[in-house]
Amino acid sequence: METSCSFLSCDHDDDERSWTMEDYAGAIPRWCPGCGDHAILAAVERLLETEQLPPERTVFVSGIGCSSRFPHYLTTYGFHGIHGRALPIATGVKLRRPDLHVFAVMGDGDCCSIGAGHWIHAVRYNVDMVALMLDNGIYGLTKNQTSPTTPQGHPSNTQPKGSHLMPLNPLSATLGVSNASFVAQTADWMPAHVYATIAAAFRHRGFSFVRILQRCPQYTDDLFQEAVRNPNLVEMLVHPDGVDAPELEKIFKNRRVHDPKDLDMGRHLAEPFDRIRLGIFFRDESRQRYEELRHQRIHTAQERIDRLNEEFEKYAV
Amino acid sequence: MPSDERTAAILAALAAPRDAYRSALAATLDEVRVYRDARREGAADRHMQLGASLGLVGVAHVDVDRLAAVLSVEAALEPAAQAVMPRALAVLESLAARGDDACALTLVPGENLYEAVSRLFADLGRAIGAGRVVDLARSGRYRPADHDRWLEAFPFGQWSQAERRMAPPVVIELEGSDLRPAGLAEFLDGGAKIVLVVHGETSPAPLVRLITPRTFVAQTADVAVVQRLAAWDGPGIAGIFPAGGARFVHDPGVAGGIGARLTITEVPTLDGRRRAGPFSATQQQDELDQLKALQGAAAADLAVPVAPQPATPADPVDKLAAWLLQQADLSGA
Amino acid sequence: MGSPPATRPEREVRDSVVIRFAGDSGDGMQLTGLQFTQETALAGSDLATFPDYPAEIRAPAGTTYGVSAFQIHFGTQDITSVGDELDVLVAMNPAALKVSLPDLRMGGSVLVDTSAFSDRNLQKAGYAANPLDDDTLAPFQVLKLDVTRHTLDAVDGLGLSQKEALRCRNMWALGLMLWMYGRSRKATVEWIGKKFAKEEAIRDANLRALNAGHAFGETAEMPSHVSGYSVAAAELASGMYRTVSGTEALAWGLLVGIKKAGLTRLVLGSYPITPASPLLHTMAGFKDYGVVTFQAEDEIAAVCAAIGASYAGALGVTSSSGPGIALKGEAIGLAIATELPLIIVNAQRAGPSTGLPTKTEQSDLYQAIYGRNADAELIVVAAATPSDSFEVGIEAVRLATKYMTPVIVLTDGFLANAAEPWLIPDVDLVAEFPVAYRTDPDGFMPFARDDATLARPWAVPGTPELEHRIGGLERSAQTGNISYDPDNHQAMTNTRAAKIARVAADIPPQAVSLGPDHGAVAVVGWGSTYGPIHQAVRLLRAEGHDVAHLHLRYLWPFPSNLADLLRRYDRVLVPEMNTGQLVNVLRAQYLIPAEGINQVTGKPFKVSDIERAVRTRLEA
Amino acid sequence: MSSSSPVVTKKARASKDAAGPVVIRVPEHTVEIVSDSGEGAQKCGQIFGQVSAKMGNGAWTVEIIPAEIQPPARSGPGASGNRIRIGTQPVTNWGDAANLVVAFNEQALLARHELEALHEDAIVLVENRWATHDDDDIRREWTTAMEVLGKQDYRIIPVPMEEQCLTVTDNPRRGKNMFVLGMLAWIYDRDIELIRDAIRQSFRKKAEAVARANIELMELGYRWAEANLDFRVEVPIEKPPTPMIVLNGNQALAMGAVAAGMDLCAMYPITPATSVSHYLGEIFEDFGGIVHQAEDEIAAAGVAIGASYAGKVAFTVTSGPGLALKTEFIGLATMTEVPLVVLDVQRGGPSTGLPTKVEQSDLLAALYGQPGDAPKVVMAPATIEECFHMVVTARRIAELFRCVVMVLTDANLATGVQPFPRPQLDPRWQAAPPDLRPVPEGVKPYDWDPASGLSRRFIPGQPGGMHTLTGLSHDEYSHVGYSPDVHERGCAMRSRKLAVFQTTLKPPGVYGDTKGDLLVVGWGSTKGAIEEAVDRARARGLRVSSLHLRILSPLEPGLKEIFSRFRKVATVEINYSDRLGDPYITRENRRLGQLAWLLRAHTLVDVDCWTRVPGQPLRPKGILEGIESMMPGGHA
Repeated sequence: METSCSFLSCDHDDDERSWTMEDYAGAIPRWCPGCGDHAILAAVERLLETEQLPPERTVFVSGIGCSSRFPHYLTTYGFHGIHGRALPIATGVKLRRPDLHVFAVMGDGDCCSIGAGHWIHAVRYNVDMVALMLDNGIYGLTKNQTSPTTPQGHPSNTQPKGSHLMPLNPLSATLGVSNASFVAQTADWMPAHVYATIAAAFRHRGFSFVRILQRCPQYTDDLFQEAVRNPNLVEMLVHPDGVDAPELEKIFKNRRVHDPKDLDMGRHLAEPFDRIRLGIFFRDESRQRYEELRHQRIHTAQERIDRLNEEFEKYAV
Repeated sequence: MPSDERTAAILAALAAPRDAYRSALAATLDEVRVYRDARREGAADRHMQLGASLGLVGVAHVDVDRLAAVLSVEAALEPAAQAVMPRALAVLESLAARGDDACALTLVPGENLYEAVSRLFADLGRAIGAGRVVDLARSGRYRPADHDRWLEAFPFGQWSQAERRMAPPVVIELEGSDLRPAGLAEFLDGGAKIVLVVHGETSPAPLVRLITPRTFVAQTADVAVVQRLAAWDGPGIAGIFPAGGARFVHDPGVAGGIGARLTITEVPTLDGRRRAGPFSATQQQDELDQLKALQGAAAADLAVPVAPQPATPADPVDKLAAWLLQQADLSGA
Repeated sequence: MGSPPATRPEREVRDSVVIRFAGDSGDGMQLTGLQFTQETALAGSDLATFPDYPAEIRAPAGTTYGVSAFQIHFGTQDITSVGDELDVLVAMNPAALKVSLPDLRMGGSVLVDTSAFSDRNLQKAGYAANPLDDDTLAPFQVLKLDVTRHTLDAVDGLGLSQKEALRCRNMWALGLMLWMYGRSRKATVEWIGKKFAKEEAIRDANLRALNAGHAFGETAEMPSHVSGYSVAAAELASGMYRTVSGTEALAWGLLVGIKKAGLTRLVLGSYPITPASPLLHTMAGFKDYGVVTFQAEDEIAAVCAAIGASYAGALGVTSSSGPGIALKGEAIGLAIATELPLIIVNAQRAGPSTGLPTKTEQSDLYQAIYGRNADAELIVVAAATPSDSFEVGIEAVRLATKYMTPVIVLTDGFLANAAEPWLIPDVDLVAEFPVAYRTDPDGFMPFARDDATLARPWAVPGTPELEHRIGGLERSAQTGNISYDPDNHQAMTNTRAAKIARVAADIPPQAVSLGPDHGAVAVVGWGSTYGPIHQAVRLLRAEGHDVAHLHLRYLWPFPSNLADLLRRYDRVLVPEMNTGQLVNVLRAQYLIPAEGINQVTGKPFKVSDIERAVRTRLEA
Repeated sequence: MSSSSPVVTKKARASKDAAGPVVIRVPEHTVEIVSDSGEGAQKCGQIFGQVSAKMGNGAWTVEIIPAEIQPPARSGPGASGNRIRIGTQPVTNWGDAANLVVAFNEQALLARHELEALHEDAIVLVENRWATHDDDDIRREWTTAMEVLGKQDYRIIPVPMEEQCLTVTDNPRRGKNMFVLGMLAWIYDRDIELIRDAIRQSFRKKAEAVARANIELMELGYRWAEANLDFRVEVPIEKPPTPMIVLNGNQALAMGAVAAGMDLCAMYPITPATSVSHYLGEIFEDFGGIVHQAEDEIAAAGVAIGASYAGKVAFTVTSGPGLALKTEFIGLATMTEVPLVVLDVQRGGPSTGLPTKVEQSDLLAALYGQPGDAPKVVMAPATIEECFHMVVTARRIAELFRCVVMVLTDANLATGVQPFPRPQLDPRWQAAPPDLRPVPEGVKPYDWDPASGLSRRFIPGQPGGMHTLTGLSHDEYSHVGYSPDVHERGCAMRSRKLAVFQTTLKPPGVYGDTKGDLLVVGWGSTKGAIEEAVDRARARGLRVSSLHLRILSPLEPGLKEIFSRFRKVATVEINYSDRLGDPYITRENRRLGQLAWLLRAHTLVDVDCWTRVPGQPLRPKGILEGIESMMPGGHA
């Protein structure tokens, strides 16, 4: 139930206000030139404008890393937290204030390494929020260390002879968690698709996990180079209930119909490392949402006193 | 007091949206109380309020006067604003004190449904009116002549979009002959939800004219439909009818087009041309025709091919076949 | 060393010089600085450096918060700080000029690239008017050179894009500076050759730019008032030197430590965090020396892996910075309870919370001593200088293995990155402290103790008949079995504390770094403030003030003579880059009215900051 | 129900009284009940303590808990049970030793004896079936134990508990505790109807027959005692003037959170803090509150911070190892100035340590455990009553000063039960709903008042207040700032709030004369035991007073002046300190009690300390010895 806290300071003039993309812009981004984060920020601003989200009722929570600077570059409420912990903070916000639109922005190290425990449980809690995982396959801010999604063999400062292990597959992992309700993937070099995907994520009621393949010009310049140059390496998952970016149809001809209701197929499609598939892998609005299960009615101070006095009776001398 | 046993079940099903309204009411009440306490006339009284708020350990260890000196003091209210605070509080307290039955109403036969719902919302809306009065008072814009009446009644028409989202659900018991729903469209906005418990004969599909893409509309004998109404995060109306008449549910919570949203389980035929209450036979036929038209639209919506390729069939064997076909990638062939 | 050109006036002789290279974070200033440092070290100067870079990988070009700088202080004798004021500022753009100009001494030199002073860049730097045109630079000697054009000219014909060509500006500037201070280009030429081995055009461009900059000074193109300088080699003890950063020295120290302990393996569990990551990077290259680096999934896993390695007979090391140490708190408690050797390196940064990741502070001392639940004692040591880090690394290994205890090594962001020349020590002269794993099953009890050290035996899994279990729950004093007995808990707590207390007798007594061992004022420091304190005390002593400098390596437990020593001074002043932590520990422990000199600007102390603060106290 | 039971009516008892048992009339008496874990001695003790308190006796109960769920049977470390000290006057601590002990086996009894838990002339009621047990080893153990115990001055009364229980149940292991409860009810003349109510309440979630069977066993014990024992104990009851309630410390914390109007508790299970959330879990939803059991300790802190940021002050509850994990988040709350209440129920350490045992060793971790300079408020309640009221204060202070408030209790308060005056609830204790009025033009998210460091908090939903909180160093606009003055200023503002709070504090009061030879300073749950020891010392003519601190950061003001009126100042704490005279320990390198350390740094007064870490609450007797050992020499 989308409610504000009280009848006080309730927007009396909600219908008369409107916002442009500029209204949502914050500080000038300090990401490197060529960083994929810029495009993602633009797509998010476009979403805010389209949905006309009141800036004061929109909250972006982030962890630590390059991508976690995100909230600073928007004029909404923001909480730039600590490494790996964006999701617990966001959960706390939404638990107490279901009326707020909550977004969590994380990097791959943030979400899949130090924050992995929270990630698994946030998927299970299925609190209504949009979780954007900006995956550049490297630790950028701390200057070039292997991340859980670094491709095997890619050298870094910590694994100079190349990453030892197969990378973690964030899509498969998320799809494997009980109560997952929305899992999608998009890529920063297709702004229209990024927009369409996060718009679908926003409209989904539940925890929407979006992995965004994101280029880092500094350390993983080559990671998506081939896919950027050759659209045929990318497979678009399409469906009337999926995401639609009609302007991309001509460029990305490699299209596959995938019904987001089909979890088994979604898992199957998410599995291979060597294929870049973009679109919605799974969506199910009927999953339990923690904040709704736990939402409590607010009582007046006097009601609480009366009730606590009843409780005292049980322990009275 | 609800006379119909169904009303109790309906009220129970509407607990969530009603709690939202009562939560807002409770929060408003406490916020106004704290606001008032923090701005008492006279430093001594204000310090007493601050001291009390610290609890007993706080009082034992904190010098409240020194603490008060550290904290910034918000300007006292002007006298008129000061004076209206207790009145606003009284309105909120009286609404909070009323039980959940406050949202239910039984129409006296012959009474105008539109006016009764109007009055009910205007009465419940006094919580909003009181909130607005407090807001105006504390920002120095309160004018008794313009705003005092909001404490007496605050009609739905004046509620903002955000306030309408917090509208309490209402349950009305009425005779079928009094069911003139057209005027109710005005209230179907924000989060407002109306449930009509109908006794006696009425026209076959009176609510069909209220169907719009974002409005939940149901005609049924089954009280359980109210749970779906309660779960919908928007406006809606449900009529609980005795036997006879059309049966349908239009649930905008279901994703997809009209075909997905609208489920029609019964479309009666008119047995002869006769009036039902105020409704002429022509009007009744018109309602049914509209329902059939929607049924047609729904069917057409579902028939539209959903994808360039056929949707994945549900049967496992077909699924496999379809998948194999896709893998074959015949697009170039 | 280059010889002075015949056409130029004699080179001016200087004792020491402070240069700062400042430019946009994409301008390669750190590389420039490092190369200059390298050449300077090879020329035999003593030196200290201070890299200062923005937290973002690449902040927007041309802005003041995107400025990256590298400062080097070099000279003929005993350089212990990075220098307060700049003698020379190389500013590659207006933002760099704006940020660094306040630090340039009156009459100092500033080199600017005139091409970079476009309207757009001026605006981004927040200049209303072009400082090259007004009297902003009047108090200084200004070298207005079109570095951009000179660079483009130099690399012309190599077929580089404009962007690639412009990236060589730093090499041009480096070439000029190397000329100005009579430094060789040899090492830089080699370095360029290696770095760009696979990209010939880029390699050639960098070489050409470097040489062109040098030639620019060599030929008569320089304004007549600018001459070269001569800074003689420092009178350093003979031996082989290399420049070393605190991180490298610590890494080598740990490595020598395990060799001296007779251990075959060092396992470093770590997780990326600024400014601690370089240790992980450095150690990652030591695979051949028995070092296993494990970049764990998070800070907690990193320390737990190190604890596991220690249990298995290796030396477990974990490295992080304040926020990461916060996460490791619970596991460090486990290492204390299980009494395993563990080294925790904390490269401190400014806090609280995420704070200032790339800036320096000493505010984790409390956390080191007290930052775990319950009475959880361990050893805390701090490195004072980059080369001191080497000895601290060895000492940490010695104490951790001898006393079977975690040791926290405090460094900081400044120390970790700063470099100085280091006389490569003869490791044969380092005493051995071999570890004896327990192998004898006769009378083995996992928590029976060595009489002298109170350390429990280190029994490594795989040793027959020594099967035993350890854990965080309180253990019976001998058997190690879980025990809730009140007397046992009291006894175990006593023993754990006594074990650490004994360390005080096993470490060198506190010495005085400079000045007499009694008198009016003792200035007591710890960690990376060594240089500025030392210089300040020297200056004050030169003026005849009765001041001494004491610098603590051992922060818990303290050396046994420390209280007596401190009481021999009338006043004790404690400069720290925090709001007063060591000073409180000294007050509580010894009840001496020590006073703090505190600064938390994220920057190292300047000599003058300390000098002024001490002088004020002297005059009060 | 069975109120018509013929045997246990008032009349029946009166006649028996007249007939013969000796009545021991005392102002206070201490009872211990010990059994194997799982035999229900704790339930028996809890009901006995509660009923005693409800009848109007002063009472203090302490749980005797093994750390494992199922330790081996008949083992000393497995002893589980309760100590209940009852008195005519209010009781403030668990006392020195038990006057009456009921033991379900002789090994548990022996363990208590070895821990000096028994008074030298204690009356001991012990299950006698072990004496004739089939197992030779057990019989031998019994004999050995009885030899040891027989050398003491105890009065040992063997009781055929199992044999008696078998007459009404086929599983005596589950019924003995009720039999014992009945015995105690007769010995102490407890109100039998209150006991029946308590049994019914205790089994309310089970079938009614269960409660009935337990009541039957209890009555059996009552009858047996009446028929077989030759003594009774009378601790006269003086009804307190005000209405009282009986709670343990964790219940009091939970109710305090309700009374403070807080509505979100995020936690992760950890002994001994968890029961706060158990109790809260039962009632919180009725008040509109949520108990969120997070996936780990770190997430619990994060959720609380998120909820606090978006509305009312939220709280998290934990114990030492959990606190260690929350450290980074506590730093974030400090830096972002998001108000947060952290309840730390301390236990024995380091590391996992002694999960169920008492210690006061997290003080410095709370104050200094974070990286960077992270000032926060730290408080510690001294009584169960204060557990309740302090949560109200903590929430309000957190809100007013936009800071982290840590409340340190311990396992002693957490599980102890004590009656205290029923709080007169005040609506003003409760948090107001978030105020979402638009932010006035030009007000910044950290509009620090330069004099006080205070600023107004913006909450999501407030138009015009959009900003991004960050754990990075930031300026008034919450913009990340790396310039030296920005960081210095932020540090100053966060620190200044604490200085300002200190100026609003009243100096603490002294218990006893305001000058003398020794001032004992304590904090937390030791108050009752310290004051009892001080009373005894004064009765012996020692010039001793005590002072108990509730607010430890910032320290309550005026300490230096108070200390100056005593020849010596020393703390009494349940944490570790080196003892002078131990090997290697000198005046200089001595590790001090944690509060002592703090007081020395702040006052430069040579504060001594007497501390112990037995994992148990301190006994007045022990503290008295400590006081005597610390008395400054020379004339008395």
